[in-house]
Amino acid sequence: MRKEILLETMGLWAGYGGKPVLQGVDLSVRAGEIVAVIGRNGVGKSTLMKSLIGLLPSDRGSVLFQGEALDAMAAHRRARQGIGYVPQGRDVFPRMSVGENLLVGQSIGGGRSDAAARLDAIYGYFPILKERRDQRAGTLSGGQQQQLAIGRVLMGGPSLILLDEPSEGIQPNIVQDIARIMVDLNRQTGITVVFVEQNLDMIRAMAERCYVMDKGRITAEIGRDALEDRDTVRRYLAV
Amino acid sequence: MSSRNSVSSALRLLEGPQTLGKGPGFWAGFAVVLALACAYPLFADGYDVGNNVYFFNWAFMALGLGLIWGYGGALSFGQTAFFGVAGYAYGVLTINLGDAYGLTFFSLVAAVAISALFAAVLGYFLFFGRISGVFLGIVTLSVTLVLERFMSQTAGPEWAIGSARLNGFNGMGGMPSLTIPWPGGDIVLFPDVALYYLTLAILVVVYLALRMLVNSRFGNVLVAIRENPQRAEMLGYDIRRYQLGAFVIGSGLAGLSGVLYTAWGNYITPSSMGMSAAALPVVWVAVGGRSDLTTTLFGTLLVLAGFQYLTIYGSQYALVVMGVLLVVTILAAPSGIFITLGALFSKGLRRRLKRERA
Amino acid sequence: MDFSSGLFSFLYQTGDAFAFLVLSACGLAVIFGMMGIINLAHGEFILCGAYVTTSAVQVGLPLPIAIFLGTAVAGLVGMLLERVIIRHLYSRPLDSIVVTWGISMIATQGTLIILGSTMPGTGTPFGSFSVGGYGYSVYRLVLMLAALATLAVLWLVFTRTRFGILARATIQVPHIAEALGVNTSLIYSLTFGLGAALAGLCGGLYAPTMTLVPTMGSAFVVEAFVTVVVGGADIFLGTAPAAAILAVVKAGLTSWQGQLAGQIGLLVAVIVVIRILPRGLTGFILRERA
Amino acid sequence: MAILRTEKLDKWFGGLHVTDEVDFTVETGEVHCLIGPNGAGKSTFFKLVLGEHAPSGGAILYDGENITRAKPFERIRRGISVKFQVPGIFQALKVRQNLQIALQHHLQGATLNEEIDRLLEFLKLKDAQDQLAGSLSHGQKQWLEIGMAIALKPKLLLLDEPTAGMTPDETFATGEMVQALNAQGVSVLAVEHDMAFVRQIAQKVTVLHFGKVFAQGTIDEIVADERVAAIYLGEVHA
Amino acid sequence: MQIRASGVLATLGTLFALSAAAFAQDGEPIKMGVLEDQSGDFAVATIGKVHGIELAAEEINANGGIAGRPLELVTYDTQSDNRRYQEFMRRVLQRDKVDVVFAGFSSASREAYRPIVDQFDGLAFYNNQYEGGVCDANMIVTGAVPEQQFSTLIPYMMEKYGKNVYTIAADYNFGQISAEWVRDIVKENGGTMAGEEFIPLGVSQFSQTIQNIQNAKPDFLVTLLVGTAQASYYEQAASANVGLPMASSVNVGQGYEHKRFQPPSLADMYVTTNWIEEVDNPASKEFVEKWHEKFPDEPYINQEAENSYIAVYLYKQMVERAGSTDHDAIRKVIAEGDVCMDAPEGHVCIDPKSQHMSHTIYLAKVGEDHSITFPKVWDDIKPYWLGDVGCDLTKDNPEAQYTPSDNPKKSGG
Repeated sequence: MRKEILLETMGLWAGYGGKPVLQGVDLSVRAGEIVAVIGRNGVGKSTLMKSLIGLLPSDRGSVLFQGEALDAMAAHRRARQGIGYVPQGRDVFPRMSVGENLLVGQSIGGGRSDAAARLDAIYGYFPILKERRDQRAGTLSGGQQQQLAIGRVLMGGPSLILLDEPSEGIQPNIVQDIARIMVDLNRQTGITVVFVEQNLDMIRAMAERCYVMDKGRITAEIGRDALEDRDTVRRYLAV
Repeated sequence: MSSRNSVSSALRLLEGPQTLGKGPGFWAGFAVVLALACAYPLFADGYDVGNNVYFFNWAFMALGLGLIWGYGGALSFGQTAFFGVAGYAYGVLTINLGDAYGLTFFSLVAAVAISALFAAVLGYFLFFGRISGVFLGIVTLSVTLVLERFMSQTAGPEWAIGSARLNGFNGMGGMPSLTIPWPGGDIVLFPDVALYYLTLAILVVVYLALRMLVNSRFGNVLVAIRENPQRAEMLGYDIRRYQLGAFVIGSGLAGLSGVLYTAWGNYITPSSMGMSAAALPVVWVAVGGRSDLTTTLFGTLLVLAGFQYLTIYGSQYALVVMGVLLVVTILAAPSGIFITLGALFSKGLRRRLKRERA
Repeated sequence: MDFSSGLFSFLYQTGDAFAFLVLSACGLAVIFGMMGIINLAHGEFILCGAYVTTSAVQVGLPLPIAIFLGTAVAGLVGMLLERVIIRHLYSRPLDSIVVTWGISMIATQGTLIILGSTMPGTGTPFGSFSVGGYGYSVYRLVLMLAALATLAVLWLVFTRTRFGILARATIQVPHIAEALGVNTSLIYSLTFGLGAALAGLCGGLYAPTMTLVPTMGSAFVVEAFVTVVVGGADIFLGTAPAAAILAVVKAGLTSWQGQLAGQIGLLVAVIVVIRILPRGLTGFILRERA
Repeated sequence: MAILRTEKLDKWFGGLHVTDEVDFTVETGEVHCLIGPNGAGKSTFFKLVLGEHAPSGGAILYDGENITRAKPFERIRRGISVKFQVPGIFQALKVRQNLQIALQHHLQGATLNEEIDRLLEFLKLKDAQDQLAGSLSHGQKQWLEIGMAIALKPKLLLLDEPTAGMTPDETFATGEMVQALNAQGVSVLAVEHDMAFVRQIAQKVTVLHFGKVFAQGTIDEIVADERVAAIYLGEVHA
Repeated sequence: MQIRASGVLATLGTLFALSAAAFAQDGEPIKMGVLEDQSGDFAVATIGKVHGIELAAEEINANGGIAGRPLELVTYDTQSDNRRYQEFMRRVLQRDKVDVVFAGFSSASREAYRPIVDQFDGLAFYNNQYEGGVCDANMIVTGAVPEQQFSTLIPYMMEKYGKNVYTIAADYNFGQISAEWVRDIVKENGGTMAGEEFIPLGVSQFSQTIQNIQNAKPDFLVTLLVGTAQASYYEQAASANVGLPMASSVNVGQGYEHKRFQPPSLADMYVTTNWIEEVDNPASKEFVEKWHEKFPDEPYINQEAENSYIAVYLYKQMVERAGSTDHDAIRKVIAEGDVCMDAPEGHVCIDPKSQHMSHTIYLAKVGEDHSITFPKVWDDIKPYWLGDVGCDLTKDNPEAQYTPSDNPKKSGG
C-alpha cells in the first residue's frame, strides 16, 4: 500500500542573512507516514521546518505539497493548504486563554469547520486543556503549552503536522503521552507527521522512519529497526 | 607639543566612520560651500540674507534631533519644548537684564543652559525609566503639547517674571536683539548681514563640533547603542547615560535654535511648541536623511526653502503639495533624499543604504 | 445644591469627560497598541466621521444611520490608506509618524479647498432634562452610553469574534499566527481600519455638538494622546482605566478650579505616569499579573 | 576561590520553572562548560548571570561580591564579559570600529590602535578590518564578538554557544583562542553543544537538566555517565 | 456735522484732482502686501478679508487707481501660522518693497509681525476687531476695540436683563483683556460679577462650564469665546437648555455662527459689531450686492471683510492727500484728524492719537430662528481709551501694546 507522496523537497537551500543553513535538502514523505528528522544541535533541523512552512524563504530548490509547489506562497497560504506547524519552544499566545489559542488554529486547512466538534475532540486528547481552557496560556507549564500548541494546529484539521522538537524541556511522562496521542491520531485520521527530535524515546515511540541531518543536508535514512540499536542512534544524536 | 597633539587628534575626529565625507575632496567642497556662504550677502538683497538667517536658526534644532534620533536611535517628538523654553528664557532674561554690556549673549548662553537642564530632568525620567521607541515619541510629543497649552493661558498680568510678561497665546515680544557692545554705540544684530555672519559662524562651529562629537568615543558608543543596545550594555556602557547625554546636547541645540529665533524676530509664541511646529523638525531630519549630519543640515535647509517657496507660489495648495511630497519622500527614499539620490551615483552610499535597509 | 443633585452633577461631569476621553482615544489606542504606529492623522479620521455624518443628516438620514455611515467611511478610508501607504512602513514605525503627519496635512487642507472653510451644523438632538434645578443635555448621556457601548463592543470584538482572536494572536506572536494560516497582512489592514472607524465614530458622535471646520480634529488630539500615554498599549487594561482616572481628575479639578486646572491636571498625570509607570497602566497591570 | 557562584538561583516565567534553585560554581582560572539538552535552562541561567533577567530567588556572587541586583553594565565593569549565541556585533559599523568601541574603555590614542591591531591579528581578521561587520562570514562574526568580549580584559568570560554555525576548522581555532586566553588567567564559562569543542577546552563540565544541576565532572566522566547519555536521548524520568 | 462732512468731501475732491495731476506721469503701481490666513484654523473668518481687499482694489483700479497709480496686490497665504507672518512680513517689506501691508487676524500673528514692521519702518493695517491697546505709529487699526463694543453692549444688557453678569472668556490676551473691560464696565454701572471663567484655547467640551453658569444664576452671560473649538459652547449650552441671554463682541460678526449653527443655539445672543451683511441701509446693501457679484460663493461677509474693504479706501485717501506713499507724510495726514469716509457701516474716521478707527456700532440680536435684528445702533463711537491712557502717536511712538493693567497712566501713578 504505497500511498501518494504528500510532501517533497528538492535541493532546498535556505539560511539567514546569507549564511546557508540548509544546503540542498532532499526528502519525501508519503501521506499517512510519521517521519522523524534527527540530528545534533545546529545541523539545520529547525531551519528546515521553518522553511517548509514558509517562515523562512528558500534561496534555491523547491517544496512540493500534494504535488503543488509552495515556494511562492506566504506562510499563511501554506498553512491553509493543510499544514500545521508546531514551533520549537511552542510559542503559544501568552496573553490569550487556552481556548482562544485553540481557535486561532482554525484558519489552517482553509475552510472553517465545526469548532465545537473539533474542540471536543481536542479536549478528548488533551483533557488538561479543557480543565484550563480559561487560563492564560503564558501561565501554563511547558508540557501543557506543548499540548496546547499541538491542539492548536489540530483545530484546523491539517493533513500534515510539522512538529519541531516536541519534547524540548518537557517532563518525560508527558513526552510519552504526546507521542502516544500523535500515533493514535495518525492511526485514526491518517494524518501525516514530520517531526524534528533528539529524544530517543519519542523518536522510537512515533517514527516509522528517520532522516538523519548533518550540516544542512540529509545524510542518511534509517528505518525503525535501526532505531532499536542504541549505539547507532547515539552516534547520530548524543553528546 | 602635547597640546598640539591633542589639537591634531581632535581635528582628526572631523572625519570618521560616523560622518559622510572625508579627504581633501570633501574638505575642498566644504571650503567652496563655506566661501559661497560667506560671499552670499555680497550678491543677495537684505531680504534673502535675513531669510537665510531665519533658515539657519532652525538648522540647530535639526542637527540636535539628528544627533538624538539619527545617531542615538531615540526619536524625540518634543524638541520644540526645548526650543520654546529657551526662547522664553531668552526673552525673560533680556527683558529684565537689558541689552547693554553684552548681556544678550550672556542671556543666550543662560537660556540654552536652562533648556539643557530641562532636557536633563525630562531625559532622566525617560531614559532611566527605560522608555524607548515609539512610546518615547508619544511621551515627548505630549510634553510639548502640554507646555503649549500652559503657555497659551499665561495672558494675565499675574504671569510675569520680573518685568517680562509671558503674554499668553499672543506670544512674548519686545525682547532685544542680540547686541554686541561696542565703543561709540552698541551693534544691534538685526536680521541682516552682521547677524548672518554670526549665525553662519555658530552653525559652522556647531556642525564641526558635532562631527567631532559623533566620531569621538562618545559618538562611537552612541552609534553602538543605536545598532545594538544590548551589546553596547554588555560592553560595560551605561547606555542610559549616553542616551541622556545625546538628548541633553541635542535639546540644548534645540534651545539654541529657540534663542536665535527669538532674537531674530524679537518674538516667541506658544504655538512654536504646538503640534505642527513639533512635527517639522522630524520632517526635516527624515527628508534630508537622519543618519548623517551633513545630509540632515542640507535636508533641513532644502525643506525649509522648499516649503516656503511652495507657500509663496502654491497659494492654498501649498499644504497639500507639502503633504504629498512628504509621503512620497518617506516611501521612496527611506534614508532621506540625499543618501538615496547619492546612492544612484556612488557605490559607497549604495552600500550604506543597503545596510540601513537591512 | 443638595447632596443628591450634587452627586448627580459630579457623575454627569465625570461621565462626560470619560466619554470624551474614551471616544477620542480608542481609535488611536487600537492603532498604537496593536500596531505600534502613532497615527498623527487620527484627528483627520475624526474629521472624516464628523463631516460624513453631518452631510448624511443634511440629506435627511436619521442621526444613528448617519453616524454609522461616518464610522464606516472613516474605516474604509483607513483601510485604503493602510493598503496603499502605511503597510510599507511597519518596519519603520518612526517614519510612519512623518507619513501620517503628511496625510493629516493633505486631509485638512484638502477638506478646506474642496468643502470650504466650514460646514453648517445639524444641531444637538434630544433636548435637555433637569435635575436639582440644573439643565443637562440628554445627548451627553447618549455620548456616555456610546462610550461604554464602544468599550463593550470592542471587548466583544476582541474576545468573542474570530477577527478579534486572530488580531490578538497576530499582535502577540506575529510569525506564529502567520504560520497558523492567519493572513496577518489582512489583519493589519482591518486593525488599522478599525482604529480609523473608531475615530470616525468619535467624529460622528460629537459632530452634532461641535463646530465643523477642517481643523476640528485637533480639538481631540491632545486628550487622545494623553489618554494613550497614561494608558499604555492595551485598550482594556490601559485606555479605559486611564480614561476613567483622567476623567475623575479632570472633572474634579475643573469643577474645583476651572478649565485650566483640569488641563494642568492632565499634564501632571502625564508626568506622574512617565515617572512611576513608564509603560503606562498597561505595563503596570501586566507586571502585577506576571 | 570561586570567581562565580550562584546560590539557589531560581527563575519562573509565568508557569514555567526554568531555573530551579541552581547552586553552581566556576573556580578562578578554570574553563567550565555547561551542557544539557535543549530547554534545560542554560540560556536562562546565562541571562541571570548577566543581569538581563532578574532572578525569582537566590543570589549570584562574583569574586565574593553579591551582584544579584547589579545592572548588566555594572557586572561587565567588574570584569565579566560575554559572547552571545547570535553574534551581538554592530553590523553597520566597521570591524575595526567594533573593536574600538570595546577597547576605548581603558585605552586611547596610539595604544588603542596598537591593541586593535593586536586583536585583529589574534582574531585572524586583519584583512577584514575595514569591512562592515555585517558583511563578515558567520564564523568571523563569532570571532569578532569574542574579540570584543576579550577586549574588555575580563576576569570571567561567558560564552554562549560560541561555535554555533562554525566549520570544524573554525571551531578548532576558536578552541585555541579560548585556551590562549585561559593561559593568560581568564576564567571561562561556556554553554556549548559541540562535544569536540567541549573536549578541547573544558576542565570541568556541568550538565543542566530541567533547570537543575544534573551531573558534574570532567569531560570523560560526563561522557562515561550513562545517566547523562540517557537524558540526551530522553530516557531518564526526572 | 452734515455740513462738515460735505466740506471734507469737497476738499477731498479738490485734492484728488490736484494729486491725480501730480501723479499723472508716475504710472508706477502702488504695492500693497496682503498677509492673511487662507488656510489653517482661522481661514473661516479671513478668506473674506482677502476678498474685501481684492474688491476694493479692483474698484479703485477701474477708477484710475490711487492718484493715477494702479494698486497692485502682493498676496501670501500665512496658513494661520505665526512663523509665516514673520517670514512674509520680511518678504513684502524687503523683497517686494510694498508701500503698505494689510496683515493679520489673530493678535498673536499681529504681535509676531509687529517687531518686523517696526524694524523696517513699514506701515501695516490691522483690519481686525481685537483686544485693543496697540500704540504703534507703524500700525493703523480699522477693527473695533473693547471700548467701542463693550461701553455700548454691557450697559444695554444690564438695563434690559439685570445687573448680575457672568463672563466666559478664552484664556488668552483677547479674552483676559476683554473680560477686564466687562468687569470694569459692570462695576461702573453698579452691577456685580456672578462669575468669570477662562477657557483654555482649543477646549471644546463645556459640560462643567455650563453647570457653573447655571449654579451662579446670572442675569445674562458674556461670551468671549474664540476659535472654532470654543464655539462648540453654544451648541452644548443649547442642548443643556441654559436659556440665558448672551452678549458678545466676537461671535456673529466674525465667524457668522448664526449661519453655521442649527437654530436656536444662538438665540438671544446680542453682539456689538461695526458691520455685518444683515445691516440694513442703502450703502450697506449696495456693498453686499457688489460683493456677491464678484464673489458669488462667499458664504458670509463679516465685519473684518468690511474693515479690510474700508481700509483700502482710507489708504487711498491718505496717499492722495499726502501726495506720496511716504509713511511720515501719511502720518502727517492722519495727524490732521480728518481722515474719514462714508463706509457701508456709516461714517468712520481715523483717530490721530491711536491710529485706530471710529465706528458705527450695531447691536445685532440673534432671534430664535437665527435671524438678525438690530435693536440699537450707536453712531461714531470713538476708540478713546488709548488716548486716555497716554498714547499719542502724533508726539511719540512707544511701539507697545497697553492693557488696562499695564499702561503709561497706570505706571505713571
